[in-house]
Amino acid sequence: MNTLIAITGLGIFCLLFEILNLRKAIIPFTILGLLGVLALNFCEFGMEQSYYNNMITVSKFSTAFSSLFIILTIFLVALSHNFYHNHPTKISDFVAIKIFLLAGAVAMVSFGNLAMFFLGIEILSIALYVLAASDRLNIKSNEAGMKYFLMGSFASGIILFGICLIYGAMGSFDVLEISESSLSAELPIWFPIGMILVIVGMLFKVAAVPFHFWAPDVYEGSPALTTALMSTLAKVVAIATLFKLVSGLNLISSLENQDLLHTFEIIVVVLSIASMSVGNIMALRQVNVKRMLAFSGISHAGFMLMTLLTVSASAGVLLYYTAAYALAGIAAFSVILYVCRDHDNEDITNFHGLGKTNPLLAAILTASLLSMAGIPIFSGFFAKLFLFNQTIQAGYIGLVIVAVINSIISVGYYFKLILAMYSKEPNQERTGKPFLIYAAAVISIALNIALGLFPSLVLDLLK
Amino acid sequence: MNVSTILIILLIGAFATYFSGDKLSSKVALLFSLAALGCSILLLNNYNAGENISLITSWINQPKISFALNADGLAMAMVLLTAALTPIIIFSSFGNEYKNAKAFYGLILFMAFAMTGTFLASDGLLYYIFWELALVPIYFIALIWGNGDAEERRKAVVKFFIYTLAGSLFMLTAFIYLSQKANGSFLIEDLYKLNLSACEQFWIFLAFFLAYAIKIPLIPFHTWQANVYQKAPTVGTMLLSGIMLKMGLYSVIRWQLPLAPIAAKEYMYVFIALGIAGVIYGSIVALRQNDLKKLLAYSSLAHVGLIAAGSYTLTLDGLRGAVLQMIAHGFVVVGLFFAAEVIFRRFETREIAEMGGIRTQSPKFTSMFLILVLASVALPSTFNFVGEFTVLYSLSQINIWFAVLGGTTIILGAYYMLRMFQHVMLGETNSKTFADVSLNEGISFAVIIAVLLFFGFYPKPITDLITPSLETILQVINKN
Amino acid sequence: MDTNLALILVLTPLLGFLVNVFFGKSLGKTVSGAIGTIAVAISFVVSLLLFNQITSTGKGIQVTLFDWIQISNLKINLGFLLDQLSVLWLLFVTGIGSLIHLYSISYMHDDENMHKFFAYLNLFIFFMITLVIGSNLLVLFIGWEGVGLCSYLLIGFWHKNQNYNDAAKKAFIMNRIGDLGLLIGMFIIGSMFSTLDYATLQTAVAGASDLNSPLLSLAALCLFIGACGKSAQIPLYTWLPDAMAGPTPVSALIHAATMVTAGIFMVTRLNFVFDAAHDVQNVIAIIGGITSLVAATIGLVQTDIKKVLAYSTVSQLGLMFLALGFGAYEVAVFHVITHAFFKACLFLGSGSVIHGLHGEQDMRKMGGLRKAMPITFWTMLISSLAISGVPFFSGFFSKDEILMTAFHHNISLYVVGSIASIMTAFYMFRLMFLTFFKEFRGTEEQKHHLHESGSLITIPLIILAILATFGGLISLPGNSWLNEYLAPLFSKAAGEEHHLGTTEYTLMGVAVLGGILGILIAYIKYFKQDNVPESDENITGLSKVLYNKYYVDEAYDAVFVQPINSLSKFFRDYIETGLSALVFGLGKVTNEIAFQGKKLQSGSIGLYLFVFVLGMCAIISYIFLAQ
Amino acid sequence: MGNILNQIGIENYIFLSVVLFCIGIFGVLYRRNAIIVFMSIEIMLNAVNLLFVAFSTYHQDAQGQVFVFFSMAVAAAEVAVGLAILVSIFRNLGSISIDSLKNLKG
Repeated sequence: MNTLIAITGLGIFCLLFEILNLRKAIIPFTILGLLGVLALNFCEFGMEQSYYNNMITVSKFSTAFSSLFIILTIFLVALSHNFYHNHPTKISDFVAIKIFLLAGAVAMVSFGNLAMFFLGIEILSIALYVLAASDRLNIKSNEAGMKYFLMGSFASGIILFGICLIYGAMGSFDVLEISESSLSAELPIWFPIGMILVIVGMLFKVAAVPFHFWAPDVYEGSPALTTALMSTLAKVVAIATLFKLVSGLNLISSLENQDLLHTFEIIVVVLSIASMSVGNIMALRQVNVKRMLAFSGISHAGFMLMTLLTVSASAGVLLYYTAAYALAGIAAFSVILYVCRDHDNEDITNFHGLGKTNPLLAAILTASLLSMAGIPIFSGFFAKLFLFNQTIQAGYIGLVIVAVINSIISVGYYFKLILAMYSKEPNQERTGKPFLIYAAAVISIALNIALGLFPSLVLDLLK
Repeated sequence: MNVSTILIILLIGAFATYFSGDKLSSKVALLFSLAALGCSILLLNNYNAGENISLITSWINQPKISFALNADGLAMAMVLLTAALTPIIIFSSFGNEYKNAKAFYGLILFMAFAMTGTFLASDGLLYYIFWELALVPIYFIALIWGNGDAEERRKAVVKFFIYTLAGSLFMLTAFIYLSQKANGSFLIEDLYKLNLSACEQFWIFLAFFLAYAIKIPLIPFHTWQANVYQKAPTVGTMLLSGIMLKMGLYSVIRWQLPLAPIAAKEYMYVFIALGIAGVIYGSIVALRQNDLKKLLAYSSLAHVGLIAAGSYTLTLDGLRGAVLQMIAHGFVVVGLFFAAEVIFRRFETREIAEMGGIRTQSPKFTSMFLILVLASVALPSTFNFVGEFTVLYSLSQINIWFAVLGGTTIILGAYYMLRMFQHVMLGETNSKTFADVSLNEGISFAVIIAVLLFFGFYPKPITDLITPSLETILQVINKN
Repeated sequence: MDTNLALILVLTPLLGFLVNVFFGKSLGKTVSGAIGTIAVAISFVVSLLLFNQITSTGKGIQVTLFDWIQISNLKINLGFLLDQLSVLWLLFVTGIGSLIHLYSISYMHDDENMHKFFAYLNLFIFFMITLVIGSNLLVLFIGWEGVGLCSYLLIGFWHKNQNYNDAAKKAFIMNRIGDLGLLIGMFIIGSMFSTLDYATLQTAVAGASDLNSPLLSLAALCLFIGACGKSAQIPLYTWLPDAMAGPTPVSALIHAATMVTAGIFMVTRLNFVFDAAHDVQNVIAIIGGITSLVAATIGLVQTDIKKVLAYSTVSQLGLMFLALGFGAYEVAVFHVITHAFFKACLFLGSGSVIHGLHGEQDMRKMGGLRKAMPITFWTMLISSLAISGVPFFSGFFSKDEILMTAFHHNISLYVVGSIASIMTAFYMFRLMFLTFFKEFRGTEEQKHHLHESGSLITIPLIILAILATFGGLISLPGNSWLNEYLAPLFSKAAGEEHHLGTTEYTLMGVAVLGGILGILIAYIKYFKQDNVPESDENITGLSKVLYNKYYVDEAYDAVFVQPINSLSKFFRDYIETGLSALVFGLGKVTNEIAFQGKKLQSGSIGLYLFVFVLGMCAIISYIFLAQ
Repeated sequence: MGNILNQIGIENYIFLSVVLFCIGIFGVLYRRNAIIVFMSIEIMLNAVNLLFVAFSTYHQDAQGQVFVFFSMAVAAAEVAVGLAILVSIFRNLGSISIDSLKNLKG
């Protein structure tokens, strides 16, 4: 709770700083502030309580994920220094928006009431619409914003309708009440429909097939930093929220009562297989790195969806997977930001010979890609491992085999980038070593590897 | 002091090499690899003295993954092979100039680290991690420092990586499944204890087989081999053929057979036949290769076919012969590829057609090369003969025809190797001048040859080292 | 003591080899030659000592050095067995060996790589000794392949000529075919009796309940295939004539006197195995007979002096196997020894001739050398008489024994053998007449340089000629020292002593007459009518077939070599590419799917939303259907 | 209040709003003018709001109606952002047809 308030306060401070002409101080201050918030959040860890007659409930789950979000936001804010250096007047707005977005994110994982949940989503989405379209003179950015906005609000409509049906069935928005009464037999048919609608809405946010079409276009069109935010923070938030929904409303057991569980599982399996396959295969032929990462994000969404099959056990796994994925993503995007800062596109050709010009960055990008591909000691590997382990335990060996085949395919396009960096001749010289970008890249990849070396740290948090 | 010391030395060595800069890196790398060698010899003494040199510390609680390094005789033998070959390989590269040498040598040491880990790991997952780790450095070595047309190379290397990764991911799935059965533990002894149904074992066996058949490689999974061997820098080829390929064979003995004994017994004939088919196929394809490195690649395809056949016999002789042959082949193949490199340094070509008439100009090199050739065709009194004889004998115990067909290797092998030797070394004096081996090159050759001849007459130390652990593995295989 | 003796025996040649390899160049030709010769001479002396010891004690010496290869059910150690047979072999291997070394000092003096030559020769002696004195089959196998290697090195000694290299390669590979047979034989024996050690094996075989078991016969057959490879019997004989590409001393030492007799040695060594497999013995006899005849017929028309000798060697070896086939091992051994004497002498003589003519080997360009090189002439004449079986020369006794044995067992093979020996007599004297009589047919300046070779060449010739003359004494029909000496080796009473009855004398007579007949024909054809073989192109009819060795090489090439090569090409060009295309194909397919998929991602919001709604409806309807 | 629901069953309200919602959806699917698409989305939201009110009456509890206010506010905010984006698109493209937004694809 305090976290949420603190974050919001921080956002307002950012705006104030602009007014007080402390533009220089904004980013350092925000980072410090966020670190403070992080500390605060850590203090809240482990204490289960709810605020505002259960509008917000703080739980291990929520705090753990909130800390992840905050860390990601720190990186993103750090990166925005160089990203917005040529329109300084807007920097406070952008940072502030990011902070508010974080607030929305935190609200989404710590909601105790569907109203809070809805508000969270909307805060996040609206902030994202703005960021996506933020480069207003660039037609691509406009298009991305528009697409995202239209489809996003459409999805929110669906979610809203779902919430409404749930409310209709349960007569309450309170998660606890709903979950209790959802166990009772003979529920009106529109309760499952409502749930499905909400889940579909969330699947849209996660960008799972077949609700994924927006992702590549929006990722490509939006400014690189926004893409970074979407593909790391936004995706993680969405999947976490989806997970919390399914577990919090203990959907599984209620579906069991109406013997719909099997149906639900089939749906999840199909969706996750579809997501990872489509994501990976489509990524093979992409030349734009952001677009490629969008598809890879879709496939990762497919992987993450597997956790919904073992909701009771796999919160930790999901946390680990998301952390691994997001950290790798941050590292990758910081390199992309550096490489493509004075290009209008993010094509692979920009990366030619990076291994010669900037060995460190090339190594970092390689590492993050290897992590996404799931090569050992990078946490990506362990994430996949634990995920598969869970899923095989639940007896979905076929699904795991499909996942394995997918990870093989994924190597194909991750390595396209690595090849470009190491086996092509540099086509430009890259000057300057912006400290913040390097720092962000190094720290994030270091965290990623640390996670790989000591997985228990994160994995056992939510036991 | 336990086996982890070797790993630590190698890992530190890798970084030290990288940070020592391009000038020094090669020396530093050599230094550390020699340190690792010394350390492993020390450990061997401790092991023979009966000390416990293995190490188990819990790493991840849930699923239960522990950092377990267990050095029994077999593992020690393979570790020694790695530790002995690495300095030779590094030293053999001294004649060449590599751009960005620090990374190059760093990667070599790192690969040695990963491979040593693979041999030592006694926890399924740890083993898998090392197994995958070994893949990454060789990928970059082949990609960046390789030779030939860049586009071709890219294709070959990526194919190699994806292909091998594909195999090993199925192995990973198998491991996870096994650990489920062993309620969450990946420790090898827990996995050994499992009693799986024949059907389960069949699938497990298949998953492992895919991983190993691609890595070793057995036909028809070998298509990556020749290209990569040809495209990779010779050092990389040596690492691949000398050590990495042994990882697969070692794993067959250590993991595949004991974990799925019923399946192994059930389908023994199929896999022996596959191995022997590899022998014949490899030898025949090797006959008409114009590229020296490709020819050697196919010859090693033939040899590993025989080794694999030997280990699938599930007899003590078969396993023992296989291990002996693995070690012998490791040395001889490194020597042969080095010979190819020596020629390349002088003639800038690997086309056999452009060679010939070298003997008159370089007696020393000729005799060394000839000895290596003879060793690789398993002339008695070379180490390879001991291995090959044992393997063939074990095959004959299964079915005499296996021995006959497998034995064709001594005819076909002689055919293509001597044919190669004739066209590379003999004939009218070559127009291009060929300087005889330099001191460095000579040393590398001398070491290899010394090893081959010594163990050719006195393999007892190695046999005594490996036999007990092989017997325990056989007990696991025959436990039910 | 014995161990040390054995080690000296084995290691001195090895030492000589090493010295010559590492320092030969710097030592200079004569010295390195001397070193090589002395090394072998020492072994010879040691062998004499051992011989002496054996004859006195009458029992073999077993020396075990250390474990070599461990296999679950049989333990193979590196050990030596010095008994009657091996010491006998040692005597003539090292003896003739040292003579030929001596000879080579002069013969190879013009060659720049003389030190290498001696190094190889010493290495050969080393391996040959190992082969002979090995105490089990695997040690024998070391020597077995080792001598093969040395013959490879020495045939291809003049390595600038690729034809020579081809010959060397051919020799090695054909030997290897035999070696595979030998290996398989070892495997079978090993798994049957779980030992490869001669002594234990003998007792095991003796103790074995069912002899003549098919498995044992199979083993024997495989071993015999090995012998075929080494001793140039049909079908693996074609390498020997080609092996004449090597320097003449090599042909004398390796391809006439010693290495090629390894097969006979091995069969004799394992006589108990072959005795237990009668059908195989018949096979051996038949193969031997046929080989002797075929080789002899080819020998009739060859014009290269060394080729003639080569084919005569093959045919003589055939005779020996004939004897082996009848279980008359001591007879075979006897012929091995005498043959070693006169054939070595003949080769060295031919070498001296070639030396005198500066490398000319075609008999059509010789003649009339009698006056120019008398010693060579006389020594070669003696040896030719010996090989033709003219009475009281060594060859007479040994060949006669073989034919007698054949007569007692199988008349038809006896006939074959006799015809072969008649032909032998013919072509040997054809050689003599063409080379030494009439007047010289070579170029003028060759004629100008004609001279007798130096003493280093002639002395060995003389010694060998003497041996060729009196070598027969060691086993006179009736009372044979050799049979006595070898008796302990053989299970059965040393060769059923056929006391000289009338049949024996008639047989001798027939043999002698045959020999004389052959000589006479040669005399008439090449001395009286002094006609010279035509030059290659206008050879016709049967003689053309013979001259081209029945086209066996061509046949082998067409049946084995070509198919394998084309198969290899096929594999390389189609299977390999096909397989890799298969792997790449998977990637291509996925890429193609991706390419199609990109079309779906059309960028139109309408479509996106439509799919969105579609998916939603699908899920909901699925739920309903499920209910 | 309750008696209204007795006269007209809750189902009818649900049907009505579902119909409205679907109208909204189809509007989004088939209209190409961005403004109209916005309006269709608004219709969807309002359909939901209607249903909220109906349910809150049905359950005799105010939360539903409170929620309506939330959703209205949110919708307003959304539309504000949307229109802003639309404006900049119109500046750059001179068209507000969503068919003109097809540069990002593949």
